[in-house]
Amino acid sequence: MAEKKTVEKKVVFDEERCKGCELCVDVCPVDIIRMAEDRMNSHGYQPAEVPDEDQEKCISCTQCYQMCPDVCITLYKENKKD
Amino acid sequence: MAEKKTVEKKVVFDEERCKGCELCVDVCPVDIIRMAEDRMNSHGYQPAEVPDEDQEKCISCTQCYQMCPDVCITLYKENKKD
Amino acid sequence: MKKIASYPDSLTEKHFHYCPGCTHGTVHRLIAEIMDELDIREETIGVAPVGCAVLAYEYFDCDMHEASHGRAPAVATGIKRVHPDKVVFTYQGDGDLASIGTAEIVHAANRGENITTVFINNAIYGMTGGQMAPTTLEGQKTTTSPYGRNLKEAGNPIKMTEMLSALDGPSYIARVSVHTPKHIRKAKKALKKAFQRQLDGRGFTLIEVLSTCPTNWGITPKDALNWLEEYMMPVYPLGDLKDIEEVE
Amino acid sequence: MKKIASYPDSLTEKHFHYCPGCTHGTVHRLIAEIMDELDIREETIGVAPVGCAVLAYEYFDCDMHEASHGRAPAVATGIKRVHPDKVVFTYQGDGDLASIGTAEIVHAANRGENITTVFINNAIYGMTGGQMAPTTLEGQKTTTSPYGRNLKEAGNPIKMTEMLSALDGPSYIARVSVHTPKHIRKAKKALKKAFQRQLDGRGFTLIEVLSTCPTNWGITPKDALNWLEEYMMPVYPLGDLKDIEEVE
Amino acid sequence: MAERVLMKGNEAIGEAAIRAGCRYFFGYPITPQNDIPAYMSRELPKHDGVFLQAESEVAASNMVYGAAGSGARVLTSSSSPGISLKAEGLSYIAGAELPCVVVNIMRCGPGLGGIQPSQGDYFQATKGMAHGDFHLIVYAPSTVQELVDLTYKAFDTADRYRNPVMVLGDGMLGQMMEPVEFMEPLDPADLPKKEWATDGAKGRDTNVINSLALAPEELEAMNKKLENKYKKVKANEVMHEEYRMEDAEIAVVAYGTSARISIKAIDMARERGIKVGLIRPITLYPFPEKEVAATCDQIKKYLTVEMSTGQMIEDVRLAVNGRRPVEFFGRLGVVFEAEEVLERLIAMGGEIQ
Amino acid sequence: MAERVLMKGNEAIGEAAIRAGCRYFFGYPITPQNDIPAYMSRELPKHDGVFLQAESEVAASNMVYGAAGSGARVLTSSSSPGISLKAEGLSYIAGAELPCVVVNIMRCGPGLGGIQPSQGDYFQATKGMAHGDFHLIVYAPSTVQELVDLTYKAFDTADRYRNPVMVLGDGMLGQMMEPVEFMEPLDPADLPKKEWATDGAKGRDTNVINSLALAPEELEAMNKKLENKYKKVKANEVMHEEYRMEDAEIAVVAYGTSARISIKAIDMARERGIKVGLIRPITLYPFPEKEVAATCDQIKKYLTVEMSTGQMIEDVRLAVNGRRPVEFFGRLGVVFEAEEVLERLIAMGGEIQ
Amino acid sequence: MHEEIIMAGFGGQGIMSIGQLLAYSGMIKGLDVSWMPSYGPEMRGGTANCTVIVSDSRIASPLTSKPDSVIVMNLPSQDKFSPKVKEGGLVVTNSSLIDKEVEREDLEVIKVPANEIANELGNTRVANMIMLGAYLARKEIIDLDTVKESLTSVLPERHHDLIPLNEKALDRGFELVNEEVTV
Amino acid sequence: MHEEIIMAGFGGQGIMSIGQLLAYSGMIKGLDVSWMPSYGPEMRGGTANCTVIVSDSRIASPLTSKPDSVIVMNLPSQDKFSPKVKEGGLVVTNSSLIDKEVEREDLEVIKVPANEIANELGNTRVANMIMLGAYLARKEIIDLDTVKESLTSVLPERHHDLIPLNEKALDRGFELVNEEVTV
Ligand SMILES: Cc1ncc(C[n+]2csc(CCOP(=O)(O)OP(=O)(O)O)c2C)c(N)n1
Ligand SMILES: Cc1ncc(C[n+]2csc(CCOP(=O)(O)OP(=O)(O)O)c2C)c(N)n1
Ligand code: SF4
Ligand code: SF4
Ligand code: SF4
Ligand code: SF4
Ligand code: SF4
Ligand code: SF4
Ligand SMILES: [Mg+2]
Ligand SMILES: [Mg+2]
Repeated sequence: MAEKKTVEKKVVFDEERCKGCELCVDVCPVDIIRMAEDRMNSHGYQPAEVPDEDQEKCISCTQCYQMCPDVCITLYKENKKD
Repeated sequence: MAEKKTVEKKVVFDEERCKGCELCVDVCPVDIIRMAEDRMNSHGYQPAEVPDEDQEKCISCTQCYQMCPDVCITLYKENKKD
Repeated sequence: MKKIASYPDSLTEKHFHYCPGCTHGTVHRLIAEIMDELDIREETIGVAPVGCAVLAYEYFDCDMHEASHGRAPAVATGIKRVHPDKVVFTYQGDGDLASIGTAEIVHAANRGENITTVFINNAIYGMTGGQMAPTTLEGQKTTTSPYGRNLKEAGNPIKMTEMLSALDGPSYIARVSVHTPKHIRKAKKALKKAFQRQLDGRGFTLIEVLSTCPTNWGITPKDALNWLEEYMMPVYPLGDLKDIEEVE
Repeated sequence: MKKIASYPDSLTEKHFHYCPGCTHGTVHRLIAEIMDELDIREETIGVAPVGCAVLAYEYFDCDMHEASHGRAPAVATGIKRVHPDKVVFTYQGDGDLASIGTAEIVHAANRGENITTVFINNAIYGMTGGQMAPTTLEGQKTTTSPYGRNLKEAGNPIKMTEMLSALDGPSYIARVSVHTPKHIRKAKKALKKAFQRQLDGRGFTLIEVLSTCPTNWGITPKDALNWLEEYMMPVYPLGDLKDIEEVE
Repeated sequence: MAERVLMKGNEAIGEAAIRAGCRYFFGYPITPQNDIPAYMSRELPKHDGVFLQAESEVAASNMVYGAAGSGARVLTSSSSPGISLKAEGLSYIAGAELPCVVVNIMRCGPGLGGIQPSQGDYFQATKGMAHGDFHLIVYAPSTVQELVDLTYKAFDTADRYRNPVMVLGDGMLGQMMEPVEFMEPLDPADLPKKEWATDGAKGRDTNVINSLALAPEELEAMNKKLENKYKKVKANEVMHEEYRMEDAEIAVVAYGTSARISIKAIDMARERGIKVGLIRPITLYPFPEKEVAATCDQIKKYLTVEMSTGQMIEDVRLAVNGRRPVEFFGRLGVVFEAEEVLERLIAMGGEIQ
Repeated sequence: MAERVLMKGNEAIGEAAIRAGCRYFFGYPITPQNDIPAYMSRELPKHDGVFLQAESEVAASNMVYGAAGSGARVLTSSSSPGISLKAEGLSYIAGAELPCVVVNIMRCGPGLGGIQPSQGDYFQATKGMAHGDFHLIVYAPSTVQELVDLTYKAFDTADRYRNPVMVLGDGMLGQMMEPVEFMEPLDPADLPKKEWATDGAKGRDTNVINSLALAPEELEAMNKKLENKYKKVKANEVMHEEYRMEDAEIAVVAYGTSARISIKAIDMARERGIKVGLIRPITLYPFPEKEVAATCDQIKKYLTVEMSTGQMIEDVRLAVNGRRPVEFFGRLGVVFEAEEVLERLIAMGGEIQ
Repeated sequence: MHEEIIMAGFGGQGIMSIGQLLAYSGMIKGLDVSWMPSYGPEMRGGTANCTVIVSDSRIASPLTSKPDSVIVMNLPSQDKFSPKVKEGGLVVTNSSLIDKEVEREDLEVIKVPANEIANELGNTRVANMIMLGAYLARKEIIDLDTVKESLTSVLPERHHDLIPLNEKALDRGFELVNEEVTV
Repeated sequence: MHEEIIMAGFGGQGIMSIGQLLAYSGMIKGLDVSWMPSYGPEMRGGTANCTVIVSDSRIASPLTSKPDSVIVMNLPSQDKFSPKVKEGGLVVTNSSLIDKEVEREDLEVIKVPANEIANELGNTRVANMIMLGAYLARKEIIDLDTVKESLTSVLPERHHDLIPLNEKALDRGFELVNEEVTV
């Protein structure tokens, strides 16, 4: 699958899967996850998101991924760093 | 019930109940129980017995009573002794 | 002459249908004596299993309720909930209790159902002609383990009583044997304690009795007692497995 | 950019039907990741329960066999005996495993059936709308314990996992939780060990997972995680309950 | 008369049972009857009764067996798969001649199936519930009021015949709300004592609850006794209702939910001039055989309507005994609409002309 | 042809199953079929097969469910109360459309009843086994040879229709010895692979074994599929046998053990000049409805003979559909003697004249 | 009088309650009534609907394939049920959440901005009562007072403090239609 | 030829075995045969019996209410089955254990002191074969050699060392009757 994203996002949500349970929000150590207030998915849930401006702040701890019961989150990391 | 017996028996078998399993025989410490060889009950079993001459030897240990799975044995003890 | 041991009142006059030397009879007598001694014959409802003791209702001179195979604890629960002030006991074989009736005994025990279960472990299905029971020993030949019980296929002899002891509901659980007069006396003590616990409203009690089945073991009654001692007792050690002395 | 965490291959694309915040989904992911990592997706047959996870067969991308309520261990036994070289797991709720399916899990465990059971303990019947489970806590209100679970009537929350650990058949039994990322990682480790044990032919393994049911507990997903930690964990302490390291 | 209350079918069953003096409920959750255990768990404690959630349906039916054997009025309820698990226990209860009431709020099978309303358990309820020659007495209510009345009656019938009685509803009846009136509650203390019950042999001969008969003659005697009982039940307990049958040429035969929908269809057909009426069996066992047979001179064609692939139709055909054609309309998994039945009636009406 | 061996009915079933390629047996002991598990536990290991004594009949039927779902030819056997416990599992197996063979060596119920031979589970086997609209295909052998032939055939039928097949015998058939010939054994490796089985999704799409359909339309579709299957079964699988029917005026309808005894009675009646023959259904489901109906022009009266209070008679009456009287003779708990049937035939013969 | 109504919306929008309220009110008016929920596997989230029938004669089937009226509180419900309404029947639709038009010419459509009004009243959860009020204004099968009286019997006790608010909501819905009609 | 025999005695007297032996022998002679045990609750002790039918045509019922012959090895069996024998039929009775006369005039009775002879042969357990031998001598439905040949197939392997003894027992029973008849 093509891994290319328009903005170099580190935290990508499958918004259609998201049920807005907010469990990812609480668990992020750098507090960058929030619930989208401006949209709903087709099931009527407001999805979680990391705003573009905060993507950089992600420390790749994977806590959100671990916590998400609906497996909505894909995480990326810069290649160079390691 | 009338407790009177013709011979003062200490060990009385309900021969019709007896199934000839011989468990009482083995357990008697004074070895007075034997299988009757001369008769069968109506179920075809040779019952256990204590011959009249051995009745006296019974030490009232109740082992045979405890052991008999078919509850065939009634035990008596002389009143005076205790 | 004074009568020092005789047929208990709480047994009917019916002759047991058990095979010669079968210890089902022994345990029947003990229970009847306990009913006599505690004077509870008229307060007691016994639940008969499906197993060799299926006709137990012909022998115990108290009210008796037959159960379907394995479900005696459920039947007893139904009775006890309607008559909490009566004494209710189940009498079950190892096929009945440890195989088909596993769920019912586990949950009656866990609920702390105030009943007493007498569990006759003879390591075989007596009534149906000698099939493997969950309690059958390793290597023991039965009609459905013709090459001897194979642990890989059939698992270990199940330790039902140990397992039930891991639950919170039971107040007294013990394993006893009836292969010698001494053990029989001990067995009676344990059984009586279990009934007394019930009278005291202390919840579930279970006594496992190691028993013989000379017929399906294919040996004499006497050899059966020895076999029990030699082979069963090491696998099923005797003693109190759980005993919650005081309440609250 | 390197992908460091993403949707596992062994899950289908179907969206879970679970309620928001329900940890059934978490455990699904862990199992799928383990199938990926052990490369056993094509060797695995999963057995779905009757319970909220009844549709598990829509999510796991391996062969799936639905069971009747509580009987997953029996169904899994049937499958495993036919395909001893395949990986077989059951996924069961607490009503399924600890209530109606008691006999089946006890005997699969005792036989040392070479399968892996994932036991989701959420202290309630989720699918049927929140009835009391055998694992429901003291005082917990459910639709069938409207005044709170009363231990006198319903018994103690059953310690199924402790009880099964008393048997000889199981090789590995552990209790884990999924209420924090750290616990989730530990849970995965335990689950993976269980699957690995099966691959090594080491017999029965069971992992109990303390789980949430925000819907029927009537609280938010986040509160549910706290409730699990605060109330469930003291009653159901985490850890390895049985771990037979080496064989023979 | 009592006031009318608006109540869910399932809850109404619970209330009716309590009013009939039932103080014991043993059951296991299953959709779509969960309101019954929920209601009982809430209400029974208020009446010093016992609600116990059993570990399974197998256990529940054996708890009922024990409670019934020791003299109580006792209820259990379930839905299709759960009823299948009660089968062995029910055979024991019938064999031991014990009274109890069993509710089946049917859902669609087989297997796990779905939770949609269905009438697919007719055969099971009326004929093959379990091994051996026994029958449940089966009531088939079609309104919430009838759920109440028949549940109440079921306890009495069960006691009189010492036989399990089934109240056979479906998910629709169980879930819907309708106004109902309740009867005065019975005090269980006023019920006649059951002399045969195992409640402790104080000052009397011992009682035994049992279905075992090892000697062939005893076994036959036990079965003869049951057979005679069922003859009496057949003679005395049949219940049915007729609707617009006076001048009908077509008779719909339907029970429960199907009957309700059929009534709507019949009214629509009547508007179109089709002379159609309804025979609604209220007891499914005993089936109103004579009552159906009695209409054969008048009726030209029968239509059996069921939410199944056709089960009661066999009893209808046995009653009609070849004298008239008996057709079938049914759907499964979905509840059919009156219009579908109407269509069929129009076709049949046409054929008759 | 193979040599004849003298064999108990129960053991012959076991041998026939093994020859049909069955390598898996899951069951629980119960009289009078215990020789089947005993035989399988002795013989299956010799064929690398698996004998497993389940913890209960409930577990056994679910083990069968799993083994069948994962592609095996699998057998379970029991007797009446044990069959009742398999009910839910069988509904799942039928709902998921899986093949398996179930033997019921009937004993007399209800409840614990007794271990005497009986035919009291006819309704259960053919109609109401469990919840939902499904059927077992039911074979009713009447000799040990037929036990062998039909058990063997059952595996094939089960596979072809993906439906559980029941072999319905009774304690007498199971316990008796007769000479039998066996067919050549099948090698399970030669059987066609079951593409739908859950045996690991290696290089293919995943398989799911399931009977759940939550959406009403799916549920109806699942049931329609089953209904169509049963129509095919009815069209193609009916088996029956006739004996001395050429000029018969009275027809006995009986299956299994009852049919054997009836043959003796018929021979005796023929000696007395009574023109009587036998219609013996070999499949009970599908019932030989057309075949019975076809005799209506010739036959003046039917006598259904069963070891029950009258169960198959309903199917006979449905087939005859009122054209002729259908009488009943039956006993329960005891096996009747040919003379008793003869007496009845003499009476019927008299009435016809 | 014989009125068949389907009410539908998201789970949580209080659809079941207004159905029961209407049925109860009918009952105390001496009418025959029935309330039939659709229950399905989607006990978790998804849409909910119920059928209410109010009639002055015995109700046969509690189901209807051609309702006289529908009350729809979200788009999927409007899409699903408005095609089923009897010719010339009524649709009461929640215009706060639905901006799509009903695609039938023959129906009477009442648009109720229920969520907005409810928010005005201070509690979104009474949107359902506003819808019911509007419906009752148009279909005078039961008087508003009876419906209000019924609130005590239908609402669970823990919500009885909200009765005044619910009454207000009923009024607002009722007035809305009457205004529309009179203005 | 159509012969219906009931064999009865105590459990353990080998009744089932001689029944099977006879049936097996019939089978290898090409006849139709059936063997039907009575099984009952008295699996433990008590009496055992079986019905054997040997016929040159298809056997309908494997049961009989009027046997042609009975072989009875103890008193309860003689009491139970001799009244059922067909008029003019045969009773082979074990005179070692039964000293009561058969109470019917119309029957042929062969008294066989089976236990005594068996003891002579050194093993009481072959009393059954002596009874069967006697029966075969009187009813020549199957030749003795065939029956002897069948022993290997019918006896369980662990008893094959006893085949010579069993053959001798069959002979002794057979001779006993032939002597009686000829002498
Ligand atoms: C449902 C059901 N399954 C099986 C049986 C057959 N059955 C009767 S007793 C029994 C087991 C007996 O063994 P156990 O419980 O150990 O008692 P024992 O005879 O050894 O005392 C079985 C399997 C039955 N009657 N009912
Ligand atoms: C025989 C039978 N009984 C009852 C049910 C109804 N039922 C479905 S799931 C379930 C229990 C669900 O609880 P649990 O196993 O704890 O799973 P959860 O939904 O909590 O994950 C019950 C009782 C059924 N389908 N079949
Ligand atoms: S990976 Fe860690 S830091 Fe990054 S968004 Fe997730 S929780 Fe926050
Ligand atoms: S945890 Fe998952 S489902 Fe929940 S809000 Fe976050 S992304 Fe959405
Ligand atoms: S009481 Fe003791 S001494 Fe007396 S007979 Fe019995 S065993 Fe022997
Ligand atoms: S123990 Fe009892 S049954 Fe056995 S031989 Fe002695 S008296 Fe008889
Ligand atoms: S078969 Fe075994 S358990 Fe049963 S009565 Fe005989 S010896 Fe006792
Ligand atoms: S009901 Fe409970 S267990 Fe089921 S999906 Fe919802 S939250 Fe999860
Ligand atoms: Mg046993
Ligand atoms: Mg749960």
